[in-house]
Amino acid sequence: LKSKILSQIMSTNDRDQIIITSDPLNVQRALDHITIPSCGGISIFCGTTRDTFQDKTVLYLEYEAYEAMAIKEIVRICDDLAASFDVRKIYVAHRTGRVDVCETSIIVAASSPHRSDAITFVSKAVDKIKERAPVWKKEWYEDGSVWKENCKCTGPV
Amino acid sequence: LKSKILSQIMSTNDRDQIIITSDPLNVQRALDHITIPSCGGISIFCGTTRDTFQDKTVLYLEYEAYEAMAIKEIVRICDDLAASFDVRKIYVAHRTGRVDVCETSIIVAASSPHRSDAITFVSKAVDKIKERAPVWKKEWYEDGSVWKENCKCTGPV
Amino acid sequence: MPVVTVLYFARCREITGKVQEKVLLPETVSLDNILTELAKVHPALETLRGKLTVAHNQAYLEGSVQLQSTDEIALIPPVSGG
Amino acid sequence: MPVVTVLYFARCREITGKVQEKVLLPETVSLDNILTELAKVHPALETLRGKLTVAHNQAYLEGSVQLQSTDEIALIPPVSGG
Repeated sequence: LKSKILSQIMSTNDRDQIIITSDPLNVQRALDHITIPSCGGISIFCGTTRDTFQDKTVLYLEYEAYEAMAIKEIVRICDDLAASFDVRKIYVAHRTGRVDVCETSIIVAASSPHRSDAITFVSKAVDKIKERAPVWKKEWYEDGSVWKENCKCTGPV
Repeated sequence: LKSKILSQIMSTNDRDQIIITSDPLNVQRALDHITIPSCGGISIFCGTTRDTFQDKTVLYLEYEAYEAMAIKEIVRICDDLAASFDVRKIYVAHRTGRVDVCETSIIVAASSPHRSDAITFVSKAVDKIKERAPVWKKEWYEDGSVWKENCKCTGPV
Repeated sequence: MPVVTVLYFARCREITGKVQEKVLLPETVSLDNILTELAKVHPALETLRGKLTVAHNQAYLEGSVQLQSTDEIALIPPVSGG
Repeated sequence: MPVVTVLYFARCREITGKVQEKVLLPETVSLDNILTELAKVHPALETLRGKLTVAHNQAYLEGSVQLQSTDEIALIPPVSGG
């Protein structure tokens, strides 16, 4: 019998639920956490696997994470942004392992009393996570695979 | 036996699903419509009933709509914005009747190949719908109710 | 002069006590005269002067329009959807 | 000189064939010398020079740091999460 490795790491407090997991992601879980009486605006972003990259057919993506650091980095990003935007609840989930076409690799969601804070927070949080979280995506085609790079910048090392 | 009036009006095409309904709204229906292989970014906004307005306790909201015109106005808003943003699928649902605290009054969702279009489209669509859709919200407190106004501007008539 | 369907919503509905009715209106109406015409039937609508806009056949009215009896007019109080 | 846990991810993992190992490193490491030190163990890591960053105890390394044997170092190839 072949075993399947399931891994999950979570960081929670009153405000945040941040999870890195090999399980499929679920928007309802985000909604259950962020829907509260003091908030009138909820913003949710989902990143899903596309079936094409330029002209190549993508079969699926595979995500690898430095989980212990990724969770800390995402917490840092959320804390930084929450200092500038009045979000009362935050939910971030990132999937690891294989993510098929149309499946969700990341959910970033937040709620605020008035919509503008949640909307801007979520957009900036996605940008920052893609820039800084130690997570890597491998794109699989019929004829091979490629490690993707979010930023075409060189590293200091 | 007291009858409950259920009303629903919908506008659909390949790209859009736009609905005004007295039924509870459901984010999964938005996701089911907008998740497609060509799109990697999904943005969702939900407006929910808050339990306070300034210092008053809000018991619930009640929405009334000029349904035949509201659906057309929302279609117009989506068509206008879709000319500037590469969104491939659009879902808008607005609830009428009583919407209790934490329940959803509006869902605006869209998907695009890259995230920026969906995120900006949704944010602008919410702004435009709140500005133009012939829908009215009555806020109910313990001691009375008030018709709310999104824009403190005067009308031409 | 056409007899046109007029719809009332929110505060207008509360003031007039009606959701809709048929009203005899001038052949040409505009943002300038429509409230005056409807206030002839429902004087209390005057309390909303300066706060309303108008829809004709389910689109916001700008300027003036030639009415037909199959048309639909609606008074639009300040909206608060979304 | 401390023996420190070094973690390899993505392309680094494929190149070294390892997810982690203990490596004898200088007491002080910085962005300037860390790759040279690790390339002594895995010369093929040189092919990634100019593309990597470094984490020390699960935070991005800026400048230099005094290592202890309980520390964790990771080479960070260009990220692509989200």
